[in-house]
Amino acid sequence: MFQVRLFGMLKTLVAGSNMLEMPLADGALVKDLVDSLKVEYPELGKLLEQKKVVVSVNQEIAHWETALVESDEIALLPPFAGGA
Amino acid sequence: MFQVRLFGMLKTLVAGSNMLEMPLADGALVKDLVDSLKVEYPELGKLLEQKKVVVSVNQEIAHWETALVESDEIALLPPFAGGA
Amino acid sequence: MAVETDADMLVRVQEGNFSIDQELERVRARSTKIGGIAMFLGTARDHSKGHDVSSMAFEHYEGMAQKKLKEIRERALQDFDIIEALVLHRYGPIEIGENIVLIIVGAQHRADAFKACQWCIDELKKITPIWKMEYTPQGDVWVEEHP
Amino acid sequence: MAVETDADMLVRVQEGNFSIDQELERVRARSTKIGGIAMFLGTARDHSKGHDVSSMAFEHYEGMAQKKLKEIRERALQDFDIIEALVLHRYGPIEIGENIVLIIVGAQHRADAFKACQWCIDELKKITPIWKMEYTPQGDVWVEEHP
Repeated sequence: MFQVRLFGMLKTLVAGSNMLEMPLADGALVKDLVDSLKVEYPELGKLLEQKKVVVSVNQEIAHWETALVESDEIALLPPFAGGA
Repeated sequence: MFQVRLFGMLKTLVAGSNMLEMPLADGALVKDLVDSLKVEYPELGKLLEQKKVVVSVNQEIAHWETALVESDEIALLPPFAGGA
Repeated sequence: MAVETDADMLVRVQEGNFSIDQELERVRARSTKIGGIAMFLGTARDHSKGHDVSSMAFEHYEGMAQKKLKEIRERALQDFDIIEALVLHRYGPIEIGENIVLIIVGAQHRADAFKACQWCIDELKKITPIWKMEYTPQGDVWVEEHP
Repeated sequence: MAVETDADMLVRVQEGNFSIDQELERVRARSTKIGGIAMFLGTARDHSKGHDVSSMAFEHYEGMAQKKLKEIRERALQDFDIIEALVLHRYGPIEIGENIVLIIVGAQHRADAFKACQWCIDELKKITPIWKMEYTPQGDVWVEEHP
């Protein structure tokens, strides 16, 4: 299972959880993750589709072609709002 | 006698004094003061001529046509260098 | 004032408040060539986009937030003619009027300090994974500054 | 922190040093609408136009200097979308690394705060009757910043 961290308003879309788990094979791409999320969490999927939410892998913003392994630190990041 | 205050490097041109006195009649213009200064203190006169030094009257920068009375607060201001 | 001046102290995400005088010491201690210091302090407003705000809280992605602030400092030092830069952001609950974010940039000349300081705060808002929850009379809202 | 916030305290020419935290309090105390505070701190560099500087001293035209700083604050409040501005300048002897001048501008938004802060320091240098003596290994020099 791949663990995916959630931040900010995304937690409200997943019953307040700050983490979700997705069954994926090592070597799956970020876009495969997005496709799976669209099925399981349609609202989250839509935000990803619209690029309002981005995927980070090991603390860097990832492309949709980035390949994933289970040990990666994966997170979904809604629009940033730091800085006052 | 009209009293004229001196600031910054101008004091070094007048033997370290921060004040000089000029005999002028009430109603004299700033340019008359400048003319008198050119005679008495040629170096000071040259800086005024070149507009490197400006004349203030009652704490505002004066034009050469400004009329003076003896009770005015007159000062000669070299280029400012505040602000670090 | 004796303060630590290692690079780690110049880039921080912390819960507690900070003293501007103390943070300034870290920057000015770096060089006697510093002649101009530009600073930006972001504070919690009681008003936001037409609604009242009673307080707020910031959430950050621990690790990635620090990494991005570090990148911002390093790029600022590289791309601008400056001597030192400090970047701090708070997380957790913050009351109205309190400090949120501080940027301090020291340079020989003020124009460079201003340019770099503005760039740092603009870039911080763009690339740092930090999120804001506003508590308002109408309820709690996650703020989307860059939708 | 209890500090005086009357307009006189927001424009000063003084011999002693100042605390940035304390001066900041005067500005932020004015309104809970303040969200962005831009600051400029000028400090004494040990180097100037190719020569070493061991220390310096500022002379001001008492009365006129205050009047000009007051004008600067008032014009900034009028011409920019800001909430408060503070302008301080020191006079007398100043050692390398010490504070010389401080501008603090509080606004709802940071872009306005930055613009006004830069304008204030630029304008201060242009219109305020303050002069600088630099003590250098080659002797004492009155500095002409704007010949």
